[in-house]
Amino acid sequence: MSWYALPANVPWLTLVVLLPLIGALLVALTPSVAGRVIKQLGILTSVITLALVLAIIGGFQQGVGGLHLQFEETLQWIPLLGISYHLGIDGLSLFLLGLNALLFLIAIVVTDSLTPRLKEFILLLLILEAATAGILLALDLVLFYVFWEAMLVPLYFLIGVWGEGRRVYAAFKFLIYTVIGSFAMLIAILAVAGINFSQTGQLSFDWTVLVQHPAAGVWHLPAGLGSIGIPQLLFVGFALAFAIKMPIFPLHTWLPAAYTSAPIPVVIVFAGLVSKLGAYGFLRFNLALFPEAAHSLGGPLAVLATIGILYGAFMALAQTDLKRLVAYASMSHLGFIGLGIFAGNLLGIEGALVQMINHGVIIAALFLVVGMIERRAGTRLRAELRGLGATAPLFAALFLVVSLAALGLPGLNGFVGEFLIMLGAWASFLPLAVGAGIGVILAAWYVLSFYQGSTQEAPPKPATFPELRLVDVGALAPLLALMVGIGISPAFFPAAVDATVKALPVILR
Amino acid sequence: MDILAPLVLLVPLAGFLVNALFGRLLPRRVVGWVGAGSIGLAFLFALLTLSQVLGGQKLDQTYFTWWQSGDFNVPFNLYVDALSTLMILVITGVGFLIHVYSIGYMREDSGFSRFFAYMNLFVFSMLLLVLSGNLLWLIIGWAMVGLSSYLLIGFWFERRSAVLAARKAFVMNTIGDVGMVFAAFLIFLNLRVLDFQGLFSRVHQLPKGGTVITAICLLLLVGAVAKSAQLPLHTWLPDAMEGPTPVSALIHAATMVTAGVYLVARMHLLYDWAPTAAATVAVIGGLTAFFAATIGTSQVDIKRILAYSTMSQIGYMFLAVGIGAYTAGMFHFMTHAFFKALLFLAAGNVIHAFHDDQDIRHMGNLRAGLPITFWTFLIGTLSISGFPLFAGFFSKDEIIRSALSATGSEVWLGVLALITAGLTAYYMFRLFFIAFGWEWLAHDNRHLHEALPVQTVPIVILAAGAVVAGYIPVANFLAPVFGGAVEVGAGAFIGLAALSVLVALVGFAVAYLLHARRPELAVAWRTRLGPIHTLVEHKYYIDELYDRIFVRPGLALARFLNDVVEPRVIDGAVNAVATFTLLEAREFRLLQTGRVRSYALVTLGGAVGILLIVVWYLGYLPWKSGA
Amino acid sequence: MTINLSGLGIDYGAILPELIVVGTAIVVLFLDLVVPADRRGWLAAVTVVGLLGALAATFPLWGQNRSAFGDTVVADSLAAFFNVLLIVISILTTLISPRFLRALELDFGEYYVLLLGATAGMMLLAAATSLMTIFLGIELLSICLYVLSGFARTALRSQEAALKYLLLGGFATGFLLYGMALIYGATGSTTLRAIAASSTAAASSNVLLLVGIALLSVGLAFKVSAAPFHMWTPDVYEGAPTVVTTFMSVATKAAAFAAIGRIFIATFPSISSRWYFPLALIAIFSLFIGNLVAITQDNIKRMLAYSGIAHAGYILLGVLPGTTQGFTATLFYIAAYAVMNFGAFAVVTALGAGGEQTADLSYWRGLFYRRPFLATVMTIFMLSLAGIPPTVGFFAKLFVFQALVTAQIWAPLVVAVIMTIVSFYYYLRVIVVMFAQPDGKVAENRVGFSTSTVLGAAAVATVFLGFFPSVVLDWASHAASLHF
Amino acid sequence: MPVPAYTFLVLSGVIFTLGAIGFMVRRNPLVVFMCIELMLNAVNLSFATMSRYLNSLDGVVFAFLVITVAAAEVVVGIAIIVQVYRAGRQMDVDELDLMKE
Amino acid sequence: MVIGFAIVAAWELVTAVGVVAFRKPMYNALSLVANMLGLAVLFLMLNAQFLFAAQIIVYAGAVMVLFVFIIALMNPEADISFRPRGTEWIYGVVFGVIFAALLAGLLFNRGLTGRPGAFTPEVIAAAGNIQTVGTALYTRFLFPVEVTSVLLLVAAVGAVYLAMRRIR
Repeated sequence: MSWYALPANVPWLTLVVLLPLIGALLVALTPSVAGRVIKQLGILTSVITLALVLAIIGGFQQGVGGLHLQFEETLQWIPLLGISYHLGIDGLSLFLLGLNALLFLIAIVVTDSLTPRLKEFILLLLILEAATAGILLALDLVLFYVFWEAMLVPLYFLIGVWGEGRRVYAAFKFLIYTVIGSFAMLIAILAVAGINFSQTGQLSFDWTVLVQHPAAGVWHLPAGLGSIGIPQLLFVGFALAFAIKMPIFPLHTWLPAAYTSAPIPVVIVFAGLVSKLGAYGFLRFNLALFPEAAHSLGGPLAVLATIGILYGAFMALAQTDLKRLVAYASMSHLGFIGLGIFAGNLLGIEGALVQMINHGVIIAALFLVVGMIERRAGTRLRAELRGLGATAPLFAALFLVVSLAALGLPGLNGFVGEFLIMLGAWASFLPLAVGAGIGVILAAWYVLSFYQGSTQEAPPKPATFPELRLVDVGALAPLLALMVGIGISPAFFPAAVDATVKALPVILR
Repeated sequence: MDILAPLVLLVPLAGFLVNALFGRLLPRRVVGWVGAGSIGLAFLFALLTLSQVLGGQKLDQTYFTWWQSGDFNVPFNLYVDALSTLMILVITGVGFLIHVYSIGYMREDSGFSRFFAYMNLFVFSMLLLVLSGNLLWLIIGWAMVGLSSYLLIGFWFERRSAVLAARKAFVMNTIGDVGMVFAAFLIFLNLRVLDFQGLFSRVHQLPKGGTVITAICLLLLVGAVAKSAQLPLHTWLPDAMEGPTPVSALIHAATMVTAGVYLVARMHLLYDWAPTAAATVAVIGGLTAFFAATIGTSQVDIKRILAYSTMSQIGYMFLAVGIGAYTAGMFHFMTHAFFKALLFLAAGNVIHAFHDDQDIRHMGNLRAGLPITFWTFLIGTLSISGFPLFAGFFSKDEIIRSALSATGSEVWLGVLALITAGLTAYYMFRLFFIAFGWEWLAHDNRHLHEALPVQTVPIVILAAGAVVAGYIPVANFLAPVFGGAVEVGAGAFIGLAALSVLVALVGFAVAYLLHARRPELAVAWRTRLGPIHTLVEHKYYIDELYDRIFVRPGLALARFLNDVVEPRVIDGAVNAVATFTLLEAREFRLLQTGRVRSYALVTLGGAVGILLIVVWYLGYLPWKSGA
Repeated sequence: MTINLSGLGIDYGAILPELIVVGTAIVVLFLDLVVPADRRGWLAAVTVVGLLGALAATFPLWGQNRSAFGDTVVADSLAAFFNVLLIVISILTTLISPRFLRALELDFGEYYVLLLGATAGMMLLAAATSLMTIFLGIELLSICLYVLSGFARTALRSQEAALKYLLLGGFATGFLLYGMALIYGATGSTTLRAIAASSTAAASSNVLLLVGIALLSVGLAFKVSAAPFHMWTPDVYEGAPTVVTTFMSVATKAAAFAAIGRIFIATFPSISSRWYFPLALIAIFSLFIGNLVAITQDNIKRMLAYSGIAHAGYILLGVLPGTTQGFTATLFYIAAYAVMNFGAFAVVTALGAGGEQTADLSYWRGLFYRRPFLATVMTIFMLSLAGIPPTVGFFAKLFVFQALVTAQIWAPLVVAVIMTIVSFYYYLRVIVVMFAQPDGKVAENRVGFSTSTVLGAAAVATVFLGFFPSVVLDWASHAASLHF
Repeated sequence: MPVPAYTFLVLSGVIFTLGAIGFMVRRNPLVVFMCIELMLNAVNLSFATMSRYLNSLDGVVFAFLVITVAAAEVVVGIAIIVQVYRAGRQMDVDELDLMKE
Repeated sequence: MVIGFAIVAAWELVTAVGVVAFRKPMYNALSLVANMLGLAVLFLMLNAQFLFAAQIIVYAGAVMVLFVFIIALMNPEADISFRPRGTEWIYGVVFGVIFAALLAGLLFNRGLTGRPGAFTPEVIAAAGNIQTVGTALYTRFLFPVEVTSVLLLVAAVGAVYLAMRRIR
């Protein structure tokens, strides 16, 4: 299914990565006094990028080629080591790319023009967009790693410089966590290529090549400590990186700190997109490159994911700071995504895929709402917030829709993913599905106490909570549209994704 | 008809959209008539549907695909048969009347348009629920009625009690939703279908009474129980009375709460296939009926009394569908819709008249003040108490009869139902005598205002329904769905009728004695019953129980995780590593004394070390070299 | 008696670059007598011109294999690679020197003479193929650096650094020579070619040879400041005039590693099983000490000194496999390290004209708001040193790690990875400090044109090579193919 | 009967170590420097021995180079020491700890 | 021969200890001179007359004289700082002994494995020692010798720079 075919001789995907960088360059050349111009430049860039990505999504064709990769671009990069510049897009990355473009647009739109050093801020955001897009498009493991690490730097600065509270601590904690995972992955990447080299005599870091010969072998520990399957070992290497990024319990403690201290535009991207990249990595690399390892280790990871669902939910119940609350809610939802991935069957994986988009949309909206509350009410503490809906019914209404999507109300998008994921989980690990079900109930609990606690009951003082501005509505509108649209008719999603997921060499349970 | 069914759905949706988006801009009059009119229109379409169904048509039409991957194929399809037709008729019909009533009832309220938006949303969701042709969309409708109920319970969101009641209702319904979702999983994983046609055709592939089908039915039951406020998930319904009275009439009496009954009836093929589960339904129903009735006898809030009576009546319906008397269950659903809506609306008038005071002990002199309300309420009371020739009489009798005539263990349920009938008569007349006052014989010069015609007219219509609904041949109408109704001999009919009437009269008599004739006796009995009375009065302390078992431990666990586990255990481990590294670093740093001689010493030490390695290579050391 | 000069391999073409550098040194020495004190900038200019000449003379040597003067030196790709590297470093150093020296009132002609002398020594070391020339190369560069470290004659720290460097250097030279003597005794020759010929697999149990190699590696490890022979490094780096530190921190390491490559990989491949373990230990030690202690430093020069120790460890890792691939990684790493570390120290130099306290981290607080350019480039260098893409530092580590993985050398790899994570702490700390809100305004001297050009060039190179590492990698792989 | 080579080598080794020990025991920079010279002398002894017993000239030449270089180093070294002394510091290497840790 | 070696070796050890152990720097210097002279004798035994000459002229002659002058110039009085401070010196001695033991143990009774060259004493005697070495210096080892010259130059420059009192 595709509505039209894009001309083949244009490097579309490179453009996707390049456009934000060009925008960043322009921003860099603009004098920092011209704050308005800078912000408009940023918006313009991300709008063009979004348009381009939408064009690509429209031109994406179902079921082409062995792995269903499209718009592929391959160039020699470091021939000596078989490292190449290889971009491509398929069902796994297609809609995440769209989410990427959308969220960055929103993030820049909601950026306050009075932000100190706006220029650097926008600059870093655009660079970050390029990096994340690269992560989604890279098909060469080293190239992927480069983007993966390149993403760190802007995030680090955006939190460490523009953050609030213990921002340096938060940024640094996040960085160290991520780096630990990254290096585990780096070693695994090198080892994968090395093993492939010894097996096929071809030194290549190309995903499309490696995916065809899954690594095999056993590593005998010294002194008769038994032996470990090498695929399992490599799997863990990759898993560590992605599990930290997602994050999967118990590797999550960087998350509340980072989300809480990151400024709203950043946290929108951070929670909405970056966490999804971890899940994406699991699908793209762990499941595709090490099928049987994924099969043997999927269970424990699924358990961790479920623990994460419940843990996040309970933590969310206990929070007093809205931002922290949403942070843990996000963790709980990501548990669902993880559960779907490790359920290791078609529905689970597709559910996880659609849930990535949903979670991106929902969590971004939630943080937007938190931002609005904070800007208007001047506080984020639940104890001090009540009755905002009295003077801002529109805000309350939009907030309500967001909350309902967040608690997975059937008919909105959150339900689609959770239904499929739990169905997949039920087929693979029944008890975990039940645990997830409990998570859903808890979600209803904490989301409602979040929503009602802030918007309802009689306002403490004569209510002064101003109604939404146009820009706020504009920022929320696309997200709400997606919530309803995906909720009512998500059929387009499997139509685009099905073939890719089926093509992955995953051992289905 | 494949156009008609969607129309029935879309009109209320349109009404909702109009009122939700532009309600604040439109004049109240328009808002009201858009809200009520859309439902009326839907009712007309429903009537057209009825005509076609009577013509023997059925519908199972797919409109678009919801999800399609592998053999997981979920369409959006509508399914219309006699059952759903009956449902949509009641929903739109009663719903229309209640909407009209609301125009008058809510006229003062600031959230007028919001109210009608919510109401239309509810009607749309309810119609979606009953028209959906597959389980997934049924679940969607199921959750959306829950949502609209939540919205309407919390309609006056500046009241803390309303907010809490709404949250409670939503969370408990979510439990039910999860149960249904799990049921859907089991169905799909075992039968690979979710749409009703396929489901009903494949059900028999499963072993009869096997674990799977039983599990499916029980999980469905969880949903039904939660939605219909049956034991043990009933505690939300009384609190739900925080909502405006029309809401209580429409959602928490006439329609939504009976969705559980509809579900079981809709899935009757499955329940027939899982006797154990069916029995469970019956037991829950019977118990709830009795249990709620007992509570009803001790309450003083008019709406709460009605709420418990609703629970109890729905208990009857569950009992019916549980023992396989689906027709009887749906019949009672219909009659109940009429007289319970009637009772609530009338109660609404009373409450208004007493300026939102709901305590029946403060009421009185209603015959003079609110004659229409008075008489209609009396009709409703008679109907629900099952006095002969009133609607409730027929439907309730049919249930009791089928319960008693049922072979096997359900008989005691029949007896229980009979007793409950007496209790019903008692608490309803207790309400009537206390609230509407026996002293209408004496003189009470409180000055009360009868409600506007826009409110009274619907009540009168409903009263008519409460009388005549009993004569509608629902059994024959539903025959194509459930098979022919069981023919019972006249003798049995008369006998049972007499018995139940007798029971009802006893109830009436007791009520008359205690609350009309000699109230002091009531006081005496209350003291005599002491503990039992307090137990019943406090609804058997179930709310407190749940609070102790679930809510508080949950929050405690959350706080424990947040205050201890996260900072001390998980994060603590991480920080420990960091601290350790720093300490090590400091140690090494001290090596750098700044004195040349120590530097040379270290260098020489290194040299010695390397020489030792050489010695090791050459095998001069006790342990052998690797190389 | 007649002396037959043929067959002595007298080939001045092979050592032309070295000759030009030395010649320039002499020219500068005499110019210093005539150039007036306020025109010493000219000396820098002459130095640069001479170095450029040497650079030009280097290119013909690329791809050749001319061993000259009785196998004591060779002109091959490796030598050319290092010549280019060293000469470029030297040029850059010369460019950032005048302003710094003038600020500290140190602009004497001898500075350039000694700088050129050191450069010549390093180039010689990189081209040396005989124990004698290796020894002489090391001594030549060392003596120059001794004096340069103490070039600030009135600064106590500078003098102290010089003395420490001198004494410890002599101490290490003793070990180096002793090792050479034993190797000579074991093989009967001083040219690497002959040594390689006589050190076959059988030599792996030759005591004299092994002891010789052991002591030799002590001397070399001292020069590359690898633990536990690193003790001099922090003090000398801190005490020496920053511009000198800049030069020696990168150049000395590079040259010494050239010698290490020639000795271990080219000369003793047959007994690699013998030298692998000690070198691995040294590498691991360096990684540990360097990275850990760097965490605790508040003086940027000391911090960079320890980081230099750590990087010596990384570079040494590339030598461990003993393969061409490994040595390629080493060469790439050396080049990368040269660029980024030079840049980092150059920033310190640019600030350092302000005096001692400028090296203290507290002085760097909020630098971004006072000196955005310096802060930005410093950020790039720090990120590169930490090994975050897209910078050259990342690929340097990547290539080394890959060499280790291919050779299945796990233990050092694991240590390297863990310590790299540790290293993020202190590199990013600098960045954080620079971006923190400034406390109070600090008077600044402007950065000169040449300095900022050099810094800009280094930064650009750091990032450019982060995108296109192949440029250097291909040269490195060509230069790394050593054999006798 | 000729003296075997290793006796010379051992002798040089011992002298070398004595020099090293001196380096670590003495605090007067001049004496420390002398100890270095002692070490170099020991090395020279080995070179000469090798060259004699291997019948090759490399050793002698190497030793000659060492002597020359040592001389150069002494010149620079003494200059530096004098400089330090001039700067007003004691003749004690332990006092030179402005920079540490 | 052996006796001669033994005597000289003993002399060497004693003087070496003297270098380390005498309190007065002057004595250290003198014992170093003595040590160097002894070394020269050993060179003679090893048939390296050229080295013998160089050793006496360069070392014992030039270098040590320099040392003596400087000592005399700077602190004639006793080296107050003989008592080693701290505990390093103990470890130093210990490590030194271990090092020496290892070296001695490893070298003891080892033959030189290197391939003997052509310059047997007879050959050298035929051409004359100095001539042979000289020829070698300026033919085979031409390049190292040239480098040495550069080194000396640079050293001179450095030393002059450090030593001269020049104020800008």
